[in-house]
Amino acid sequence: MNVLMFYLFSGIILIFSLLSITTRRILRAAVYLLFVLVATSGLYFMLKYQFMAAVQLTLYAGGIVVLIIFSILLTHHITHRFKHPNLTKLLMGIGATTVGIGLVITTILSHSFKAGTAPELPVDMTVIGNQLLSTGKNGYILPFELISILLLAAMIAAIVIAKKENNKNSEI
Amino acid sequence: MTGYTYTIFIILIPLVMFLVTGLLGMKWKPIVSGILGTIGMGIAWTLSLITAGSYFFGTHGAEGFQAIIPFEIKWLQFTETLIIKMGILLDPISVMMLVVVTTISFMVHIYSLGYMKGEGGFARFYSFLSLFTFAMLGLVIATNIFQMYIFWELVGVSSFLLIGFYYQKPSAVAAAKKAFIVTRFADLGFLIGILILSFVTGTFDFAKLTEPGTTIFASAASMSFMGISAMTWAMTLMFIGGAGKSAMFPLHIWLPDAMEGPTPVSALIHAATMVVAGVFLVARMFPVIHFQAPATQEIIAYVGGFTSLFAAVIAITQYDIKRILAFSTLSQLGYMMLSLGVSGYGGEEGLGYMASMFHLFTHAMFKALLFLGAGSIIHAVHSNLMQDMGGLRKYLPITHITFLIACLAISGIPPFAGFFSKDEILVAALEHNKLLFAVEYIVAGLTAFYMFRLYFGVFWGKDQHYHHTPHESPMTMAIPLMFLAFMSIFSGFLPFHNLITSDKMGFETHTDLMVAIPSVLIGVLGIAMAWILYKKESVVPAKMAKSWGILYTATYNKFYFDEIYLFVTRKIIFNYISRPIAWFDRHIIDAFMVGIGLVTEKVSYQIKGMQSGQLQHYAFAFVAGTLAIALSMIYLLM
Amino acid sequence: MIQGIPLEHFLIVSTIMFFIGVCGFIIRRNLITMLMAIELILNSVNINFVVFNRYLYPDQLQGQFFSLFVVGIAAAEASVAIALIINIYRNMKNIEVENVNEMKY
Amino acid sequence: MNILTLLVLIPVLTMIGVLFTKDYKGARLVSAIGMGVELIATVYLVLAYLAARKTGMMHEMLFTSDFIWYPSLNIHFAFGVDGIAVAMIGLTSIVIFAGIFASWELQFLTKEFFVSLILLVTAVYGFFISLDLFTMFLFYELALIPMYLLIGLWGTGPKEKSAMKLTLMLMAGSALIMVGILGLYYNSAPGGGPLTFNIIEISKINIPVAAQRFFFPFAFIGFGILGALFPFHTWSPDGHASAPTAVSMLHAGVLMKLGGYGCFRVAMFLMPQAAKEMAWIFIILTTISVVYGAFSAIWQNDLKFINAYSSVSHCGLVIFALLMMNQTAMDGAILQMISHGLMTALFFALIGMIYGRTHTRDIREMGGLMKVIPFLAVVYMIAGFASLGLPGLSGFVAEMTVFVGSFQHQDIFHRVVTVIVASSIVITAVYILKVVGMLLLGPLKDQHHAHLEDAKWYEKLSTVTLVLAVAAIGIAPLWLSDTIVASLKPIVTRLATVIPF
Repeated sequence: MNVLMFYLFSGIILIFSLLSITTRRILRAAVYLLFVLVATSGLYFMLKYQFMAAVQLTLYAGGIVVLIIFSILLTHHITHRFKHPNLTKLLMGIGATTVGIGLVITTILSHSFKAGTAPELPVDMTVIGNQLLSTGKNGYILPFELISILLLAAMIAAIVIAKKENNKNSEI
Repeated sequence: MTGYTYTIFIILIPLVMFLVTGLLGMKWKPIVSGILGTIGMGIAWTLSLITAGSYFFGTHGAEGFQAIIPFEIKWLQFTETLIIKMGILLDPISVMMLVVVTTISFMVHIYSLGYMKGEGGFARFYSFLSLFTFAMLGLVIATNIFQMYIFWELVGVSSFLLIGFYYQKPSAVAAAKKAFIVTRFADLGFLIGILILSFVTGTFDFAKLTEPGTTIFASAASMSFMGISAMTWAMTLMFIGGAGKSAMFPLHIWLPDAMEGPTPVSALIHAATMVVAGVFLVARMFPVIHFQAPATQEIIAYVGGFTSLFAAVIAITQYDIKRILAFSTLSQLGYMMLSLGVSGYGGEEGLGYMASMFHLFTHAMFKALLFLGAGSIIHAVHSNLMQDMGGLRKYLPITHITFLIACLAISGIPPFAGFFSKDEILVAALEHNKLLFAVEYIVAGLTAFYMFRLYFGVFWGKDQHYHHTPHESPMTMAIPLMFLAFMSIFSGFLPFHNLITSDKMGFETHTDLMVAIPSVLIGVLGIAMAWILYKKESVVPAKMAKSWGILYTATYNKFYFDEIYLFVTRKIIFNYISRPIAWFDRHIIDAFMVGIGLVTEKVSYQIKGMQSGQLQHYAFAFVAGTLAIALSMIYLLM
Repeated sequence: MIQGIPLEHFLIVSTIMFFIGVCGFIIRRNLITMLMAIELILNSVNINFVVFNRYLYPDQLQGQFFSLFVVGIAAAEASVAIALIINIYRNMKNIEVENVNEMKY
Repeated sequence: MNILTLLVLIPVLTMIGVLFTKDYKGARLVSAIGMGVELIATVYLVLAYLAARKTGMMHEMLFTSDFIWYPSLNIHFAFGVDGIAVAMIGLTSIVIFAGIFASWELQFLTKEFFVSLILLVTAVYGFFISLDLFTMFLFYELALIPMYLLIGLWGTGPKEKSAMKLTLMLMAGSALIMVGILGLYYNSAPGGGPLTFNIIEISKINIPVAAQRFFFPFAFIGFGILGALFPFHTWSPDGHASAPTAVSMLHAGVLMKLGGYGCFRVAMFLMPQAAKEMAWIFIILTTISVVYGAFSAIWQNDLKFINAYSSVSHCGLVIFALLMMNQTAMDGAILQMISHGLMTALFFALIGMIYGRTHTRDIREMGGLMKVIPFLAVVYMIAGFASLGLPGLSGFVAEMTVFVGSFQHQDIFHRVVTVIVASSIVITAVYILKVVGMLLLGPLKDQHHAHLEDAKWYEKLSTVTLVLAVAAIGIAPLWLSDTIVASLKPIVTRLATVIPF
């Protein structure tokens, strides 16, 4: 069952990510991306990282994709179809992809990973909450706070960048 | 030995006069510089005469006249042994040259007071004259070959300055340049000769070089280059230096042009003193040349002989009176060189050496006289060309008489000075080389002919249309003429054979009638032909000229040597060496250097295009680069 | 840890996903789709973190936290990127990446 | 205070003083006073040096002092002079003194001009007194920067291009020098122990021969570029032609000597084996330099180009003589540096003055200037005579010492190149007389030149200073030659005693 589910999710991820970069309708691309993200969260569930999976669903699938769709709607007509990609770039992308996939996969396969033998740590909210806000060993208070500042900064930056300027030069 | 310390003043007085008149002369009235220079020269002349008197006629040992060095300082040290010194060397030839130089120079100083009167740059003229006299005196009393070279160069430059005295006249400037560059070229030979000689012997000193039985040449025997021994190279190269200064063929071309200078300068430099520097150099190095480089001595003899014939032939066809005298000087210098070339060493064998010095002395007197006389004529008629002259004996009596004396002296008519010295040369030539004797014999006749062609053409014939009646020169000009005429008559009786000999020992000479009578006869024959052809205005010379055709034209144009040299320098060196090099430098080497810069700029302009602004290109470059690094690290380096 | 699924399979999936993202970034003309490609890349990396954590070091949580932070940064990035895109759209009337080359050379 | 520190301090103080002046009159006055004081200090240095040698101080370097500057790399401010450095310092002081007066009338950004000029000269002093390779290199670089500004701002003609070319080529040279110096540094302790930049300490050990072979060409060509070594000389005609008078004087007179000085002090002295091995290559190059420069000069029409090519020829002779590696020839090389420095400075000063009057440097457009500006013309002739090696002026002494020295070699190769090089004196005579004949003699060519003013007092002061120096060396060369020879002894001994490869 688990095995089957893994291959199902994997198949969804691969197929829809491929579709998402090849489709000529932008809104479809966003939806395909959504499927990929959801399938990924499925993988997280299978790996028993429920919190991670939930974050993935809410933040990624719920937040970022919606943001992307909004911006698509702001900038495109629904019926807009892309032109075919530039041939040089296509060749470049496919070449780099093939070589890269080949290289990484051969490397992965030639390397023997040693599975950890330690007992699994239960990943419940208490553990995550404690670690996220602890200052001791395995504590992540500093990155946590930094991330919050970063998010604030990004928010302000996004507003500053995107807001209409008052001078004539930036009139649409 | 130290009794001659005062000789240093002979050198220093002209130097001081040069500095004083050169730096302050323009602030004074011109005549002050002239008088000052003349007085200084007079003192130097007196001192020279005193030196000569006490050197030649004072007491000296049984081993002949010894070289005396009354003064010497170290000037520059090259190596432990090679040291340039500045000093004074008194031996028979240098003392004789002291007398010659100061005498002629003094006479020219006096003469110029009249001749140069009213010319611009009077003070400059006198300061250059003093500079020249200083340099020439330094040359003759040099104690070592390098000191000689130093003054040799100074003489060259003062000659340049004096030839170019009328610096606003392009022909004078060109002549000055030519004189300097040709002699400079020859000096290069001199310099390399010195380098070889000093390397072989490890010394510059004449005393060591000319010492009889010296061993410093021991190492020379093993050295040779291109099959010719080192000493032959050295001496031949040095002779090239001497030939340049003495205007031997084929380096003679500057001397006729040098007549662009003021006439007193021609008399001083280009007749009596500087041009004999080459002869003096050969005489100075005579023992070395004779013993170490006999091949060079042969060359000297033949070059001398050829030059004398060559110049005499050209002299016949010229019309510029100063040029005739210049070619005559060449011819006489050829005599002197030839005489040294055929001379042996010691006693009677050294007759040629003695004769050469004797002729140098007498020639200085009568050639200076001829030039000063010519100056007097030019002063009177304001032209250099024979066509503009004629019948001048009525107007210029003193000049006429003195000129006649000089002509007789140079033609070798007894009892004038030239007869004795020329006779000795002919005897020396006869003893060693019949061919050269024959040449000199012919030249003696030619000399008489062209000198009297000049004499008759100028003083006889009919009057030309002069702008104003020619008048005799002032006393300042006449006195030197008379003095030199006196010397031209009587200097032949000086007992040179007792005083100036190759090994410093006197010997007895006797006039060889078998040589003397034919030589006088051919002289008289030459005079007679000139009398017939030029005494009266006649058409014969023109007809003769026409009948000789090309040969005459070639001779008149000095066998086109000027043109050949001009071709070589202008066309070949300037156009085909210098110009391509200049072009090469600008267009190849510099272009290459600039090219490096341009290529850098071009390449950077090109690769700038890679910064296309296309984000995806950058991304691809990033990914591809990462992959390439990863690949190379995994598969190549491991 | 999922019984019967070796670590390598996860890695292969994430690798392919990663390079699809790279490929998408290189070939797409539209800025927003490029942004999506970036999300794909980040996502594939997240999978790697999580999987390594689970398979190799099950007693720790670094991988998971790293993934969390990545998600957070991805959110920040997306918001700034979209702000930029909108600004570009305002100035250029489209969001073709090939037109955004003002700062070349 | 150490006299050497004073030598660098005086120009620095002068620079500061110039900064506080109000107008061009003040700037030039302060500069002149400063350089006058510098000249006096130099005279004092020369006297003190001679006196010290007389009392039997046999150290290689005198007046040494040493401050650590950057301990972790063992970089020092190490100062000291020997006879050669003293002679070069003397040259510098005379040239800059004359140079200040030659640019007396400059009124465009005068203050900045004098500051740059004096900065340049400070660097030159620093270079000559440094005993530490790094400090030496620092001063060398310091000298290049003001050069660019001086030519680019105050020059004439295509000044920016020339300045760029000159600076880039010299910078390329200094890149090579840096490689050479670092090579020396990292090989300065072959047996272990601390590395050093100090010239004297490096000279006491033998750098490994392989390292010498590798680094010698870098150091030698690097300095050679500044010394106008063929084929790296092409910056010289352009640079000199465009530079303002005082800069041409200083550049041709002193800066080009930095090259020659560096060639033997750094490259040859510290890497003797390699120097001996490779000398023949550079001898051929310099022989070409000498003859080629002279021939090129014949065909030029611009006065400054003629002089620049003549400098190529004469500086080629310097390096040629250095490579002969015997005492006499190297003595000649140093003499030639000084002699050429003085006379070329004189030339450029005169060219600047003539250009300032006629507004042309093309000899075809001038003629007969002797009548109009006799003082300048006579001095020009004296400079010309010095250049073509007239006895009594410095050129003769230097050239003869070089020729005699280089002829002391036994083998045919050295002899033949000596003869070829010696033949350049004839070519030199040709182009000098060509210029003198066209420019000064003959009838006045351009009637506009009929009422030119002859030299003013400051121009007279400038030229007479140089003429006196040229004549003093030419008339009494012995003391200078002896001083140089005494200081050359350790160098020559070291070159002579290296183990043959």
